[in-house]
Amino acid sequence: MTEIFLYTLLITAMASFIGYELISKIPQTLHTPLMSGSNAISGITLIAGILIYPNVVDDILLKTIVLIGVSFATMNIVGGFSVTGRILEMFKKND
Amino acid sequence: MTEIFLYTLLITAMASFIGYELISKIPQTLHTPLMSGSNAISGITLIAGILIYPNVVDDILLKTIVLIGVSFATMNIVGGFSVTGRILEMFKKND
Amino acid sequence: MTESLYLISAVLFILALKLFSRPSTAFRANNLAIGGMVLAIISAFNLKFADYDGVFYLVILVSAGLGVVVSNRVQMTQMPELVGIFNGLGGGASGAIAYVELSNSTLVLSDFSVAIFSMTVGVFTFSGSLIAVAKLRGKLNSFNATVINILSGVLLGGVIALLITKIDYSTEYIIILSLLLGISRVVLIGGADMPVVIAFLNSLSGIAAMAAGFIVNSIILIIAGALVGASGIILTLLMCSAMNRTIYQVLKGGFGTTKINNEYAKDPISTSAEDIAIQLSYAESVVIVPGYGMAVAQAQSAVKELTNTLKSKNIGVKFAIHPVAGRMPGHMNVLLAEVDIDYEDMFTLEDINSEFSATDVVLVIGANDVVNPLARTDEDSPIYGMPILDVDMAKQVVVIKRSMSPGYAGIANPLFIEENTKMLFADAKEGLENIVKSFELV
Amino acid sequence: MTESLYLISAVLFILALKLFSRPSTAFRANNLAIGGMVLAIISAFNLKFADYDGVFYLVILVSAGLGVVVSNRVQMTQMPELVGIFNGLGGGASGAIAYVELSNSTLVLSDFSVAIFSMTVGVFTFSGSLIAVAKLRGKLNSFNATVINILSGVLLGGVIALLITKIDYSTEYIIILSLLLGISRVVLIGGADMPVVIAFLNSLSGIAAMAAGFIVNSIILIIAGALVGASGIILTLLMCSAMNRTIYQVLKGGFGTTKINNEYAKDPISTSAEDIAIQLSYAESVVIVPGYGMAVAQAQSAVKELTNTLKSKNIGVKFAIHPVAGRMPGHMNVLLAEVDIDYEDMFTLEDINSEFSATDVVLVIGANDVVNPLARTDEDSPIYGMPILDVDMAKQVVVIKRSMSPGYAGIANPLFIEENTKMLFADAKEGLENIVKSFELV
Ligand SMILES: NC(=O)c1ccc[n+]([C@@H]2O[C@H](COP(=O)([O-])OP(=O)(O)OC[C@H]3O[C@@H](n4cnc5c(N)ncnc54)[C@H](OP(=O)(O)O)[C@@H]3O)[C@@H](O)[C@H]2O)c1
Ligand SMILES: NC(=O)c1ccc[n+]([C@@H]2O[C@H](COP(=O)([O-])OP(=O)(O)OC[C@H]3O[C@@H](n4cnc5c(N)ncnc54)[C@H](OP(=O)(O)O)[C@@H]3O)[C@@H](O)[C@H]2O)c1
Repeated sequence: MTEIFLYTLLITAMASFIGYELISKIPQTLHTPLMSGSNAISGITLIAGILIYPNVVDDILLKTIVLIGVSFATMNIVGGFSVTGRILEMFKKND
Repeated sequence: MTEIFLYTLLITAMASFIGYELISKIPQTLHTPLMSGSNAISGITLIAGILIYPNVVDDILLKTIVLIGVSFATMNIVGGFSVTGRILEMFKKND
Repeated sequence: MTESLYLISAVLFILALKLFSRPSTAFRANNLAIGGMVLAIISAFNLKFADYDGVFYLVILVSAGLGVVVSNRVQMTQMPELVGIFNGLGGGASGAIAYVELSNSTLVLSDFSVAIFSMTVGVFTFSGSLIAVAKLRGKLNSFNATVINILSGVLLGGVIALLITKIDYSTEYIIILSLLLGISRVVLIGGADMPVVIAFLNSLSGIAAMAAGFIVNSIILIIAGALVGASGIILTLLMCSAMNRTIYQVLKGGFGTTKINNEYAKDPISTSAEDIAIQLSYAESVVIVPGYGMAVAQAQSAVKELTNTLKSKNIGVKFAIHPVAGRMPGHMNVLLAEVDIDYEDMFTLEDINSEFSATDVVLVIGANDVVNPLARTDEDSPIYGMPILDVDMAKQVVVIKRSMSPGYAGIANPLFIEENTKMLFADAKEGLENIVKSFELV
Repeated sequence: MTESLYLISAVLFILALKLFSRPSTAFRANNLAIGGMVLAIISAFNLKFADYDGVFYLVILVSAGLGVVVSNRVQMTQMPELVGIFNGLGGGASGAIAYVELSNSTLVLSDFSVAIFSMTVGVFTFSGSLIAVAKLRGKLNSFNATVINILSGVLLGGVIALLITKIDYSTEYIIILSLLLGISRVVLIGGADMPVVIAFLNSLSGIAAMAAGFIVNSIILIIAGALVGASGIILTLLMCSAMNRTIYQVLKGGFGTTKINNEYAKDPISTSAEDIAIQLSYAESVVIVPGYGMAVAQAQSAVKELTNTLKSKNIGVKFAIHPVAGRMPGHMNVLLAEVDIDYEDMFTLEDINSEFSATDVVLVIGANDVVNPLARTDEDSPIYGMPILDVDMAKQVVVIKRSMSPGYAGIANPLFIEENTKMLFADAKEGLENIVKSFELV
């Protein structure tokens, strides 16, 4: 096990813990936007698509598949954040 | 900046954040043992002493200084945890 | 240098979750998360924008445009479906990326297994989510549970067998099997359990992204994936505990399919919109309990009108919101917020249950299971033990729904035939509008 | 392999902090932290136990023994001093290790600066803590503020100048200057602000450990250091806000030294132990407010006896604990827990303040500033704005202290001359014992 792998494990554990702690504190009122917002974050796979795309441009099949992934992830991110924003705007008005 | 250094920074930030979140939730009743307990943890410098001791055994001055550090840290750790345990025992009795 | 932007990105995601804890700061939280995402994307390009061809940018642009259009068109009552669809897309993306990584022959074995894992989970999430959406829309019925259970077992066995015997060319098989597995698993679960399924799949899509992060060696994918994974799991467990069922019971499926004797011992007292208006005008405190029926009838504006009318007459109005009222957690809150009802007037089960006995009139709008007293009294009831809103403790109860038919759990609700309960049989929206109209005449 | 044990160690430390949030699980939390520490130590040895000579193990053994002995002998009232001493040791350890690292010529510049930082902070913590302890014990008075402020400025300037001009052999100078700096800084601060100072120095000792972690490249040092750093900062800020002062105001020093006109407009009503016993026996609800005087008089057992007596007569007893009552946060809670008073009977300021108006008798035992109504009413008072326990709202107040002399803030307390207040001038322990005795006669 390399040091970097151990650090990665540690970061994973800490991130899960932080997620658990913070999300437990979010009130019921905000659970719908929480769901749509965290959903948007899961589109982060786009990053993986960006990272591997340059390696596959010569293989038309793989390229297409990466593009499908990129497209899905982008819709997920943009649509998710945008609808979350729409919802939260409603809650903001009340202030 | 190497990757490992960046990871270290990230871990530092996450640990500070976790510390802040968790400690904010500790009730006033337990602030005294919290102080003595976290104090004990700060004796963790003992680890640094253990790590560098083998490199300095030939230099009597440096060796002595490390030993002083090790001694201080050990007292801090053992004494701190032990008095914290004593205090918390009192709170446990109440259950 | 740009590559290290992901550090800031991670911090932004975490801060976003922290600020999400209050309605007043949640909008800012969303913007922070967007900032984190943008930074992560920039960090991934690492200034090598020229390595990408026009098609790539075109795909991103068109997909982003599609995302914006869909998210702006969708009605708030359709949020469960929308989240389900986006979730499927997220899973599908992880599946696709993992597939491509698998074709990279230089993978070491540990990365190889992580990629297989990511692909399986991603594809499973994809197909499962789409079925969940179809079910939410009421386009599918539950199949025979046993047959499909056996089928899923066989499929799962097949995946494992392929994994063990023939690693090299089995990726396509695994994809197909994962797809089938997602379909067959979710198809078994009753329509109204879909929110739990979607939250669970959301968690899985986070985990798939996390796994993808291990393969392409990107810490920000891992962190974001872990955060989403935690979020999904918490929401799943929360819904389960609000229904007093275990996650296993929900995902096993078959709930709501058993037939129960649902005959009522006597007839309910039915009432008219005019009578309700009179009854309400004599009340000092009113609690409104919205349920799935309010969403179906799109009655939230009518609720707002009634609230305004009551408040103008100095009648106190509060909203009691059960954690699983409607079809996703927080569903009712969003619908009410949409029509500008203050979130300070919305109360959770724990906060309001002790107040019902001091309430003059409780108005139940298209809610059913969440106010069913059998959950407290009948040990044989499928919902026994589920925490409910104790509206039957109030002085008077008025229920607006179209018929005596049961809610999702498929069981009769003795609240409807209690002495202090009156029923208004109507579509929620029409019924409320009629009540408001009657007020003008009172 | 053993080297990777620190992963588990980090998880244990974090879990320990999480479990520390409830009195019932805090004992287990301490054991988890001990486990984490042991694992970290094993992980550091990395099975190379033979690389260490007898002296090394002997030092560890003897120091550990000393730690056990001291911690078992110390009285609970001396906890502030003990924490101060241990804190100084922790800082000293970091300072020593950093010094040794600095003599390692292969250090790169960034590590070199981190080592300088760790050494400065560690040594500063060491000397500052020892002064803080001396002050807590009342062995030092505040010096002339201006002179020492100038001196510290010169010292700080010296450190910086040495750092810039002559890096190679300046470490010893830096140590001396850091020592002086710690002394001169802390000496300026009033005795009762020492808890804030100690919490602040605790945070610093964590930060020094963290810095040491960056030098020896040990992630567990960094994590543990960060946790301690956060803990110290939170406690510091908490004490400051409970006193309505900023951390800057506290650390600047000089508080409590200005002379204020402390004459009382009239004489207090003094009472006797017998009268208090009678008064208490007619009460239905009693709230006890402990303060620093209870610790000084070691009166906690007497408090317990009185509580038992009252409870045996079906009189309700609660404890109202101000966040900065006594000489460290949670000080009163520990003393009361020591004599088996249930922590469920201890209430915080926010929880109890609304109850005083419905309380028959409030018994103030050696507390002063934390019940001074001037904090609410007198804008010119040094404690104006500090949240206090509103005991003056209660029907009757009884105060036990030895004289009319002021508390730490050095200001008169008009509570003592209010109409519904009676004073028992006595040592807290004796006074309480007399009250209990009188009860037997009532
Ligand atoms: N929210 C979540 O996160 C979640 C998650 C998992 C499961 N669930 C389940 O979903 C259910 C939620 O409870 P609930 O009380 O909100 O809903 P419910 O028990 O499903 O009942 C909804 C009621 O609304 C009425 N309705 C439907 N359309 C209407 C219309 N146009 N106008 C007026 N009334 C209408 C229906 O009666 P009529 O047909 O007679 O009108 C029905 O009885 C629970 O069983 C819960 O376990 C929720
Ligand atoms: N706890 C913390 O964390 C913390 C931190 C920073 C600052 N402080 C400061 O410490 C003070 C704490 O307030 P406090 O009300 O607990 O204490 P206080 O205001 O300092 O008053 C203590 C009182 O106890 C009396 N006393 C002393 N020895 C006694 C004995 N043997 N028997 C009976 N009475 C005795 C003294 O009066 P006599 O001499 O007349 O008996 C004195 O007025 C506040 O000013 C606070 O700002 C506390």
